[in-house]
Amino acid sequence: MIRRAFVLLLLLALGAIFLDLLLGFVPATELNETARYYAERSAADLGTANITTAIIVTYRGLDTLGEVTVLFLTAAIVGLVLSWGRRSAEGPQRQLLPTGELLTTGKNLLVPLILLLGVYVFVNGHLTPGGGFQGGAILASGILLMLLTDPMKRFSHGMISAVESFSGLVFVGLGLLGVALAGGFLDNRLLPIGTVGELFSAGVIPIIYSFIGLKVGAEFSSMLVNLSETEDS
Amino acid sequence: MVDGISFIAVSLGAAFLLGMLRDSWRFAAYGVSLATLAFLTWNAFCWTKGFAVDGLVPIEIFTAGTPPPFAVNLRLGLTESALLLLVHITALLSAIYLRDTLMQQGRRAMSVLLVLCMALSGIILTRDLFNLFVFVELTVIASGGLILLSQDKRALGAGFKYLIVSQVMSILLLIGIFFAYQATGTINIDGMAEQSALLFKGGFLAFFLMFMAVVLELKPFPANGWALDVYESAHPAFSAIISAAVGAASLIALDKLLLIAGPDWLMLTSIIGLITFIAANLFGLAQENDRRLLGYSSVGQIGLVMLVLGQKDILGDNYLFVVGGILLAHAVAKAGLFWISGLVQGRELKDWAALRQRPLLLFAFASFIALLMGLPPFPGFYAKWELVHALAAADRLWLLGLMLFASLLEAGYLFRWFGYVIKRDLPEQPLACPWHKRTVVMLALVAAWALAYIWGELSPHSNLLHLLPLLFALAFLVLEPLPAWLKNLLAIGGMVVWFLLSYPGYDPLQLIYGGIILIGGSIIFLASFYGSAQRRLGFYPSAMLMYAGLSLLIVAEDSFNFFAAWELLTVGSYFLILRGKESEPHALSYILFSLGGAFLILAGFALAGLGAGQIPLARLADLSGQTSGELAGWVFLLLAIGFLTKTAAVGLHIWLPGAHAEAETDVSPMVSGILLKAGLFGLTMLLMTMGKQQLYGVELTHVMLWIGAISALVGNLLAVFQEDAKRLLAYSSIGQMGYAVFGLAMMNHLGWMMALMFVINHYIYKSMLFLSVGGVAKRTGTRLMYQMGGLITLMPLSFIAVLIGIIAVSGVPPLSGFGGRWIFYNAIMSDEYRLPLVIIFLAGPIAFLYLFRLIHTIFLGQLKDEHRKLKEAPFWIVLPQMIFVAFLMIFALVPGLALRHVDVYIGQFFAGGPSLNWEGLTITSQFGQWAPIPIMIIIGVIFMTLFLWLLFVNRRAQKVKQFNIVFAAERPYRPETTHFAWNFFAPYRKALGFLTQPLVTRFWETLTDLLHQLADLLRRFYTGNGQTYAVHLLLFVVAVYLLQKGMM
Amino acid sequence: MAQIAMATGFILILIGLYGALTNRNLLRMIIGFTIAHSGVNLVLVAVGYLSGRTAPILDSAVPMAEAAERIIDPLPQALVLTAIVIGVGVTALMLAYAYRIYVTKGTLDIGKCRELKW
Amino acid sequence: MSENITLALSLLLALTMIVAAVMAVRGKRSLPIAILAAGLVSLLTSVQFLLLAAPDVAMTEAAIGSGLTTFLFFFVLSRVRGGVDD
Amino acid sequence: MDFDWMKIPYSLLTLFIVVNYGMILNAFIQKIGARVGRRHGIPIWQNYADLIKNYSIRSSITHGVMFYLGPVFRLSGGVGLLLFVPTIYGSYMFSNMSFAGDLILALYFVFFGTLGMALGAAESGHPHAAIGITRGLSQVTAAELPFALAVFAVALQYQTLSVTDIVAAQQGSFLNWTLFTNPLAVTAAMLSFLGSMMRPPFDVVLAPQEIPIGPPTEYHSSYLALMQTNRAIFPIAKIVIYMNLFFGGAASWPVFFLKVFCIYMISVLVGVVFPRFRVEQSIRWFLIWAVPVGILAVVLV
Repeated sequence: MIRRAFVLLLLLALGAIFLDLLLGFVPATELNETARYYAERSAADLGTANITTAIIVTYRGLDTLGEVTVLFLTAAIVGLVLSWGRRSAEGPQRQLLPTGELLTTGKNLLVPLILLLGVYVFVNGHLTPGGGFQGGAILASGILLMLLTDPMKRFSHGMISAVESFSGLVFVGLGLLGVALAGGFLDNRLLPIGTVGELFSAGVIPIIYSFIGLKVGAEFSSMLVNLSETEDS
Repeated sequence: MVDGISFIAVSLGAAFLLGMLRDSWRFAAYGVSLATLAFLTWNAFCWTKGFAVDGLVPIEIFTAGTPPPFAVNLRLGLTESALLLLVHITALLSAIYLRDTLMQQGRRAMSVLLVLCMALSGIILTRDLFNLFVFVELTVIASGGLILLSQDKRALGAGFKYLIVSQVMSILLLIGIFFAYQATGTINIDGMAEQSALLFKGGFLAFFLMFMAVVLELKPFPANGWALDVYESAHPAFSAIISAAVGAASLIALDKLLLIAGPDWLMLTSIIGLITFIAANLFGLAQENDRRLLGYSSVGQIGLVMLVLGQKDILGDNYLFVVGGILLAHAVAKAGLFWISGLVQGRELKDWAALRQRPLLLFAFASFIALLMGLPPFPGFYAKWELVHALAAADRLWLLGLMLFASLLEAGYLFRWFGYVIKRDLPEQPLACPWHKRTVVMLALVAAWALAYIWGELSPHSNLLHLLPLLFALAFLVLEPLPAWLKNLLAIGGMVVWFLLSYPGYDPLQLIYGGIILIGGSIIFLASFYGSAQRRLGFYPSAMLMYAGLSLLIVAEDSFNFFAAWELLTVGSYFLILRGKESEPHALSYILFSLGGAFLILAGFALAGLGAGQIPLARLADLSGQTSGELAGWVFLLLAIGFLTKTAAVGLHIWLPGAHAEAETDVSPMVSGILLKAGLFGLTMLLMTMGKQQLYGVELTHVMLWIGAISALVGNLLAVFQEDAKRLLAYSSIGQMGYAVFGLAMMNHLGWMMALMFVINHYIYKSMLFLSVGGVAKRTGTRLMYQMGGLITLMPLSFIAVLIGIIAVSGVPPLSGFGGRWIFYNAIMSDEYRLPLVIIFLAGPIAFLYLFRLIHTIFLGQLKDEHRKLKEAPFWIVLPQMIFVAFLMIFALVPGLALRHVDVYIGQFFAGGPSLNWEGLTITSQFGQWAPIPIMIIIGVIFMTLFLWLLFVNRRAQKVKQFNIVFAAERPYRPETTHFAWNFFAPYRKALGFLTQPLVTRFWETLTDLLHQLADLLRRFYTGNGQTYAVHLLLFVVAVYLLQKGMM
Repeated sequence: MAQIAMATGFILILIGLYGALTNRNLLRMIIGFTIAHSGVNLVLVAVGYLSGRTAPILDSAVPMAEAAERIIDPLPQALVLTAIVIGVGVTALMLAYAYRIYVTKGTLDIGKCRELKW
Repeated sequence: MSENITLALSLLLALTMIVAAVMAVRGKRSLPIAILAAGLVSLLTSVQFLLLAAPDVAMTEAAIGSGLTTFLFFFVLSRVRGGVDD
Repeated sequence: MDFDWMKIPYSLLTLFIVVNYGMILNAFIQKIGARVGRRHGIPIWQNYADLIKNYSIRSSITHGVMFYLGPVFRLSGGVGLLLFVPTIYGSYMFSNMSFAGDLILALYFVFFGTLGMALGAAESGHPHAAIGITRGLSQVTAAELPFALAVFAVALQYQTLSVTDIVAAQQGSFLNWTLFTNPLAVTAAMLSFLGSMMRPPFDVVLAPQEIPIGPPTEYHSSYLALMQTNRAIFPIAKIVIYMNLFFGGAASWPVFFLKVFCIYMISVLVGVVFPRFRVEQSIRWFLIWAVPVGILAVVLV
């Protein structure tokens, strides 16, 4: 109890710091220099309609590379951790309830749709809200649905892993091509930037974002699959 | 040399590539990982070389073809490339080290390792705040993954604790970054630095949060419990990476933030670093688990670097040199130690004794400890030198003092550990020593020495590794496989040759010290021929290191070389002392006192530097003229205490008895007869340059007089009550040094002559006595005097040496000790301080007591039954004694031989004062005269006449056993009962024993006990609960917030 | 508007941290952190918000030429996106840890992971 | 949407979120409910993002933050049934 | 350096005079002691008889080299001490070997005999000898201190360490004696003198009244004879130093005899009156009474 009170007290102090921040916060009324640059130049320079995407994939592509790597890493570690669980079996196997007819049918109908949606989201990342991450997550939720309906289903780890790694390699490779052929690492102007608003525009951004989508999807799937398989140990 | 982006792209690409491989192709995966790391290491090396040697200018790497601040940019300069090299080389070696684990865990583990490298490279290279955040998070996650590699199940808990706190950190960091962005309109580090006024107008808190997050990444006290748990439980190869590479990367992150912060935040950084440094080292004292200890040490070292980062404003051009020196030394040493810890099976410090099975590993261990401690010739030494000088010049003395104090704490546990390794029993489990792991450790060792060389080259002072004596000493490491007699011969030859080469350059004073050190040292080495059938591993490098330090000390002309030599001789003698059978605790207290003294000397030089990196020693003389106030007095005080530690002045003496007594037979004379002179030389140098100094109106030489006098008394008095022969001699040294200090402190010509007389005399007779007592102890197997007795007939030569020795020590004419006393009286005649003399007078006759005891209880009285078959001490131990006897005789007859020139030399410093006249056979002063040769002749004639007369009247005397006595009219039946030897001076103890109460010992013991208990108590604060750690972290944030609010 | 979101965000952070620091169950601690993360993200987005402007996507409503006057700051959004993904990564890692701890120790009580201390 | 409605909505969201968050962290409720409450907080956050004109973030938070994370929780929860000792 | 060989016979002459004087004086003093105790006491020539007896005794044994050397050391110490100090002021004949050194030489040479004796006695293997030595040495360290202080005070006073110069400075009138110019130093020195004369109350070292005890326990025959010779010389030699330093020295033999006798008598008188101290008592006594006086003497010079 003392501990709770103490934590509470500390958090109140932290809250005071936050309050300080909050009260000192003056919302900007104009875009600052950086934001203005993005607003004015990204479409022209990179050919993206979704400025956020331009920032994510190109201007701050290195962040995104890191971000993808975080997922890659997490997936690898989760795989690593859970693979031991598989090796050292413990406890009796639990009997699984059979899944209902409705769910199975629903799944059969829904999964392709979901996957399609995911692909759509990341292919159009440079035009509309959403992109590789969101699309990837949607892809993964398709896989999730499959897992839920058929827990005994085996996914090919090699396959997921290959997709994941291949996408990653493409990402890095395109980035390096940027060094060689364009203005620097992850410069999107390897390809013509085309017309703003078209699907095939914005240089390599759609390509990169698609691979990001694939990669993210594969990574989440890998995590989910790994987690689900531990059960059958 | 490949583009800088490769550090990120290549390792990442390789990590992704590993994912494409089949899980079973482990060799291929391992090969890819190693190749990647090797390639990047090579690349980093090329860049480093390019920047350092070829003078490349730092390059900017733009991504996305857009200039900053709109896109992320990277910068690669010397610092970055050096750190990249560090990161990759650590990772590469750890990967080699982890071969089996990685092969077992498969490609995923390898890719985690590669990603960690990439993340660290990112932290190092990036110039963008948010990018920094991303890489920091990557590091956290990758570390979290690698912690799992440990076989230790406890690592799970540790890793989770790590994740908890990094969550809190990332929350702080994110909020900070965004508000900072909002305040400045940029997220680029350099951009924000330009806008820092804007930032601090409204965004103080924003910066504060970022700052805290990065600082927390550096494991500051008290928010570092998790780090210790991680260090303790993670795989050692991984701990090596965290300690070396992650630590370095986090430091550069902090450095980048400080670029934004401006000067106001520097001091705060230093304070946090300082507190961490102190606390970690304090807690280390109570630690018995090796990896946790290494953890404490890591935390402490990083704290030290943080402290240095905060001193950026005063370090100027030396900033990188200092930070780099400390950081790289820490990284290499810590990585090396962690790697070694993977070879050692047991987890307690004393299990490391297993290292003794592998001398090379032992050497590596010693090097790493020295590297951590910043002993010469390692980079930390140069770096600390500059740092301390800068701190002193900027008048940040409290920082300086606390830092040195904490370093001493660190020395406490590191050297205790080293003592365990050398002295404790071999553990049952042998070393697990596959070749690839050993190679990794050896590479770290090579790196350590390479760094030593590089830093020496970079140093504005001289490179210690160019010094011939030091190299000669180090050469003995290579010569270790040779038989001992050959090494001994080489050592003697080297010292004699060095003396012959250098003595033309010596002034008379140096000649005396140089003669004692080099020629005297070689004579003592004669004793080392005994038992030279074994190889005596470690003996020659240590001894030669000490001699190298000594011989460099006397020729040092500037403060830097002087101090370096001082440290060398300290370290060398420590290793020597540690060789004794029971010497572990004593060697520890020796090194602690010595280092404490050395730190004071360092501080003194730094204060005297007045901003200069080093000063010629002669410049000390101008100090009182140049500065106002008490500065000169303080410099004097610090240096004097430092030197007095070495001469074991009372209060600082408790290390000496054990250290000298427990040392090996031929080592005792070295450390007593020769090493103590280093302190006297220092004092001579100090007094010669600075002369009399006052502090708050107190005449410091006057204080020194008192110290000398009391040392003489206490040393002699304590010697009286010893039962252990070597301890007795050791205490006697304290007394003798007291005399010498007294003589120097008199600050007149004759006082100095007396001190020099003592220098020579003490060398001769103490070496001789230690050798003979050592020889006796070798034969009897004990050093307790009451267990001996009656050895005169069995060991006549040793007896003669002791007899001559004690006559000389006690100052009875006709031997040379009397000369010392005579000069002493002449000296005090012209001195105005009389009270301390009383004490010296009291001390004089007391010497008699212990000397008599020495000769009586060992050689006279009843022979013990079990000693009936003893032989004379070994030839090689007796031989130098006989040489010393001859020396004593010669010196007694013609003291002028050694002293005349130095008399003239000293005369320059005390112009107009009384001096001695050496004409003819009589030495005259203004007060009296002394004719050594006639005295000898007269006494000899009287003595011989009487002796012959007695022989004549007693010509029929019958030799009977000593046991044939009439013991109060009863026939004693066992020799033991008739040898009165134990508690010999009981009445004296009754009368004056109260003076020998171990007050000083008790003081130091209480102090160390208190420190230990404090450490033991306070470390309980690390409860092991991850949530508590997070609470500590918040507490820390709030506390620093309040502190900074208060400061600004 | 932005202030409300920001205040909410801060409160969520505090609530989340409270949960993380007082619950002994590992899963509940992780839940606490996810809530804190949501709070952080909210704060961050609120920082970049400009009242009365639209999302940084160019379309017929927001032509390129007027973009600078019409859209809100896109950078925080991009960054938050990254932050969210990273947050999930860390959460997943923590969950994996929790699972391992459960498997090895048979408990999810953080108070039981105290073999390492002092 | 007019300014006021947005504001009101935002306030309402805020309140709901805080309530949900408190529900999630108070130890009394069962774990699934706590997880769901956390997911709810995340979901409501994404709505808030929409109001703050950040559709990309909103999508991400909804899909990843509230969706996938919640599933991850449930996966793990189902594996550690025995360890849930509240 | 040219050595005046005549110094040798001159010195021997001094020695001869002093030995005889010492023998008689010792006997005389023993007699006084006896008379005070209402005993008859020894005849005045008793010491000669003892000496001759001991030198000629035949049943001598030895316990080893050091045993042999002990008495030699002892007597060398006494003789040397005597010879290193000028006996008669202003007389070249009786200035002995004092060219070899000054006051300090004499001061330290005192220990030569002590040390040798201690060594020899220790070699005898008798525990009582060793006990005697510990007592003697313990006591001497405390007893010597006031003397050293007094000597130092005197040396400071006259700014010289030469015995001759010190005596010279005291010539003229007896008021020039150190006794009157520096009474503190003399007091300290005389207190110390009591302790060094091996007479009561400081005679526990030898403890002559008991059965064999003390350093010479195992000595007999010619060894003992040597020591007896020393016992005649040594006190006188010591007193000569006191006399020279504090009592104006002696310009002629009669003055010498008189002064030595008087000084000796001081210790005798005290000894007759006081009972024996234990060693630790005597040490404390010196430290409490004699040393402060000596310190004062040094400080006030």
